[in-house]
Amino acid sequence: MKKILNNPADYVDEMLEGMVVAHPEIYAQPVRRVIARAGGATAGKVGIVTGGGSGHLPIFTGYVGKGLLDACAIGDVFASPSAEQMAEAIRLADGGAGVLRLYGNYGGDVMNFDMAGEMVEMENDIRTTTVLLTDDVVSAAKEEAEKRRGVAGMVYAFKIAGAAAEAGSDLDEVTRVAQKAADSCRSIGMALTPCTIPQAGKPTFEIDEGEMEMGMGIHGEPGIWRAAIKPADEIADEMMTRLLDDQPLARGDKVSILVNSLGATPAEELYILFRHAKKRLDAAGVEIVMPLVGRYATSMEMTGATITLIKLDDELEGLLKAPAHCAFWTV
Amino acid sequence: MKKILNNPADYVDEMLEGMVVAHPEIYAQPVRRVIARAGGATAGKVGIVTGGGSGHLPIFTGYVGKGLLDACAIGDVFASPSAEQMAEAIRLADGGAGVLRLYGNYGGDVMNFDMAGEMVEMENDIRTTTVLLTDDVVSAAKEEAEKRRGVAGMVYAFKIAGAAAEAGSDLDEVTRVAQKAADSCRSIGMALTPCTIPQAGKPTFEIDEGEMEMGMGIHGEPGIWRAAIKPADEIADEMMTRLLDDQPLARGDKVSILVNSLGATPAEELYILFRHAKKRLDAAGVEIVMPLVGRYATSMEMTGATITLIKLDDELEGLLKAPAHCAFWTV
Amino acid sequence: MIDSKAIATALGRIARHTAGATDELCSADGALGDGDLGITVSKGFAEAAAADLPADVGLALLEIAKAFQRVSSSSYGTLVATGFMAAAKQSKGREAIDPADIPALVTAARDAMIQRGKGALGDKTVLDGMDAIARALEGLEAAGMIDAAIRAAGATVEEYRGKPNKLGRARMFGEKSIGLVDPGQLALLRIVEGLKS
Amino acid sequence: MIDSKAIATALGRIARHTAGATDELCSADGALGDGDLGITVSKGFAEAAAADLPADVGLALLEIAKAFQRVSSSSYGTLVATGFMAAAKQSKGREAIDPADIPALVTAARDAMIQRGKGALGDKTVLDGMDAIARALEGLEAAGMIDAAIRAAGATVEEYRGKPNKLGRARMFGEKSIGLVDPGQLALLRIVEGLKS
Ligand SMILES: Nc1ncnc2c1ncn2[C@@H]1O[C@H](COP(=O)(O)OP(=O)(O)O)[C@@H](O)[C@H]1O
Ligand SMILES: Nc1ncnc2c1ncn2[C@@H]1O[C@H](COP(=O)(O)OP(=O)(O)O)[C@@H](O)[C@H]1O
Ligand SMILES: [Mg+2]
Ligand SMILES: [Mg+2]
Ligand SMILES: [Mg+2]
Ligand SMILES: [Mg+2]
Repeated sequence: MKKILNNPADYVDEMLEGMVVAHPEIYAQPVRRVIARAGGATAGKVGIVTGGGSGHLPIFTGYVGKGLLDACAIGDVFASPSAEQMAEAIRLADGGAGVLRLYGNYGGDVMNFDMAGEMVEMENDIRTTTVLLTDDVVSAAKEEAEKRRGVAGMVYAFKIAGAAAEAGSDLDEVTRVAQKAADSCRSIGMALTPCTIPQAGKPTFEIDEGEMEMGMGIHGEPGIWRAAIKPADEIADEMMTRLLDDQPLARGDKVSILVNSLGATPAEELYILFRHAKKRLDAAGVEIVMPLVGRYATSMEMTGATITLIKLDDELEGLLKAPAHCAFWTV
Repeated sequence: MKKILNNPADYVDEMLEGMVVAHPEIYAQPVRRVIARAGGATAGKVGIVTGGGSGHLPIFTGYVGKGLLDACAIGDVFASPSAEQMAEAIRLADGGAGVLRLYGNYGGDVMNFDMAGEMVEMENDIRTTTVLLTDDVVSAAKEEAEKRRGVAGMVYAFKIAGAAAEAGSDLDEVTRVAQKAADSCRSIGMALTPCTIPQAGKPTFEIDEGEMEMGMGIHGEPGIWRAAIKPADEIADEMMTRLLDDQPLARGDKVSILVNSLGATPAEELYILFRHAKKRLDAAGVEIVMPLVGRYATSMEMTGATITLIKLDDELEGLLKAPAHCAFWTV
Repeated sequence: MIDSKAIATALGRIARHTAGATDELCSADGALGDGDLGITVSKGFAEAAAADLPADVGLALLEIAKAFQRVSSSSYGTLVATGFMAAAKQSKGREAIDPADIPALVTAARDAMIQRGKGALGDKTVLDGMDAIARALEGLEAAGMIDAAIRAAGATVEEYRGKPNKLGRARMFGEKSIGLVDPGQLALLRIVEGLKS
Repeated sequence: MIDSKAIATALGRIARHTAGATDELCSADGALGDGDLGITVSKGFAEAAAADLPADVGLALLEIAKAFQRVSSSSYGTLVATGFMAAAKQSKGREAIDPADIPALVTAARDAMIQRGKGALGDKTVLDGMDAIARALEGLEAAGMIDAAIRAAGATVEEYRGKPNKLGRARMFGEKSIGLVDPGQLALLRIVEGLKS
């Protein structure tokens, strides 16, 4: 296990402690495993909460910040936080205008967030809504798109919903644009090496030295095919083709594209992928707005990359470009 | 080789192409392997150039941007650019107020940059100065500190010199603060896994599954010891002790600290290191200003981390906090 | 009549029995998911067995639900908690319950779990086991209930082995899940076996 | 007299000979540095040998320096370019040079290389080989020069094998460099051997 840690059982808590003391002007941890804005909830503003397993920084906790999220419940590595922690996150995000639960479609997270919603509705009289990210195109067929997993598309949804909330929109309006952002996102991943969950101590999957897996999920969920590593342009081509098949784009359409590293894959290689992805969009007459290239949604030290496309109209574009700030991203 | 690339010989050029088309408002590549500001040199402003091998993004090219660098010559992975490319970078950075050459102390880079300086002085009548980063404390004893390698301390020097130049200081003044920043930086690294230079196709060094190497350089230069991986707090302790031995700090002193990933080590683990490093500084009564935790100077997919401390006075602190913007960092 | 003490005794038995099944359940879940199910189940029942149960059976069942929530937030933990919570609602205010009420409690738990997980019977999950147990207990004498439940849970495991998983993490394995036991159904079998152990 | 054509012929020989030494030099550099020296030297001389040399010996030597710069910016490439550049300055404006001038040209190259690399004699680098050759050629007849240079370069390699590297990447290896040949000194030996091949 090539990791820098103390007791594996303390991995998440020590990581959160370090994050909060490094950026006390952005993050606070009022309750164990719940990260909120340093200044508390903003009165009158719609709150946005997310949650999920640790090991994906900047996702999830990293995106708490101005123009982004208000609070986040965080579980063990790759494991859901508890319903009670989620309920705490909702309470901490509540500025009196209701709270949007915005997170990825994973069974455990959904059950716990539903339970948390019931808890705060009963106990605290907080109105909540839900938008689920289901952007991973290989995780279910188009006909069952609602069963898809949420991956890096979350970044766009956080940004866009966060901007709407910051601008003073009410809960229904924030929920509407969050859903619109979620509906406009499509993602696909590929992996070259696994990562190691500290408490498990062994890699999440095995893969040969010369092999890659197309379509693999961010926790090592099985993909579409596994074979010898292909050249970057072929990889980018297959990923773009699958994304564009799922959400066809027309000449003149506008998108933002996120070329994201799962952790170990360096920025150099993301730019090599981006270069070819852009050629595909250029050839299709599609305009790129505010491309993102970097580590926005990771799986610790996993090697691999994801590509996300979000189709933008003027409303989404404006919200995407609005100012935002957290320790990992400043717009 | 778990890398996403096409022909290994095209790695650097395709990476640069991708970077420039992703961020055309920041970067331009007027000459092959020379990255300059999209808008060209700023008339009347002192230019700052750097250069070195590829494979360290955001170092070097990534830091071209407002409040940072003006141009950068970039070589093959881990190899110096040519003197001619460096001379081009100097020409592109020149706004008529002279150019500072600010880069890491590596033999090949120094020889080529000296040659480049002679070239532009003769051919273009551009006045240049040099400040070398020598922040890696394990790369030579304190008595031979001028022989040390430059590593992540470059980030601070780029930021501080860039702010001085942006503020309108003249070449001597920019050179003075750059030298002051360089003199105030101390860094140390540790590595867990190597990386692979695309054209070599094999890892830069070998290391056992359970082993780490303390003090290793960013190209795999040998360190101080190699042994079983220690707990994060012990690693942080040894790194901090060596840094503080080299540059003792007194109660009331101010520093910035950069906890940097060499690539694969995730943000989670950087925060675990940061958490303990901060305890050391707290115990010593040293105040932390603008801590940086992330991937600021990498070796592609190498696993490991570096810690840099820069001692700040009011002048350096002000320059460090001044606004700056590139694709990888916004202050 | 079953009171809070009897429930505590039963929890102790289940905790011991599922502790012994930890590795088996983890590897079953490892083949189709993230391999944590054995931990979820054994930790959950250990925590529940250690809890101080109030005399009110409804509140006792609520306490069990909370114990599960505290130590595990993986799907199964949340589902088990949901099931106990539903049974708690039905038995609140009583110091003991009649064995004849048990089929109704199992049915209530099953329905709450269906709602919580947005699953369907036939998806090859713990729900199918719950449903089989609920149907098997209908009209039985108290004495035969445990054996009937074990038979029903065991039969479900075998019946679904040859079918594909359609819900949860295992869904992604599609046809590859045919021939493999659903870890949640197997866990349910080990839990009801615990009652007899 | 040595004219630009003779230089081109010599370059061709060196290029062929150093091409054959690529692996040897890379592994010598691999033991003490980054393992690129064989590539630097063979690519550099191949490029120089392919260049169209002007008749002016000074400009021809400048062309060689530029060829090296073009294809390699590793330390050795830059040092070789620096050496040729210094020799170029001394011979500019001449269509041929006298063998008797060669020791002075080698000395000029050595001095420029010392300045460029901020090194010192005795640091166990190519500089020591250059110095030994310069001293060995002093006062020799043209006919004996190549053999003398080979002997001097070879003796330097052996003399320094038992000493530690004090400059460049190899410096970091400190005492561990004792017993290993300096790759730059070895490369110089292969280069002068090329003249005879
Ligand atoms: N949505 C659901 N509804 C009902 N049962 C489910 C659901 N999701 C998972 N299960 C059951 O839970 C078992 C896996 O539990 P667990 O390991 O806790 O899940 P995970 O680790 O994926 O959150 C499955 O074998 C299945 O029987
Ligand atoms: N500063 C220097 N001055 C003189 N010779 C040097 C210097 N640095 C390196 N060398 C010589 O160059 C050789 C290594 O060349 P090369 O492989 O091109 O270096 P690198 O790859 O480290 O840039 C060394 O063996 C040594 O003989
Ligand atoms: Mg599981
Ligand atoms: Mg789980
Ligand atoms: Mg070398
Ligand atoms: Mg080199």
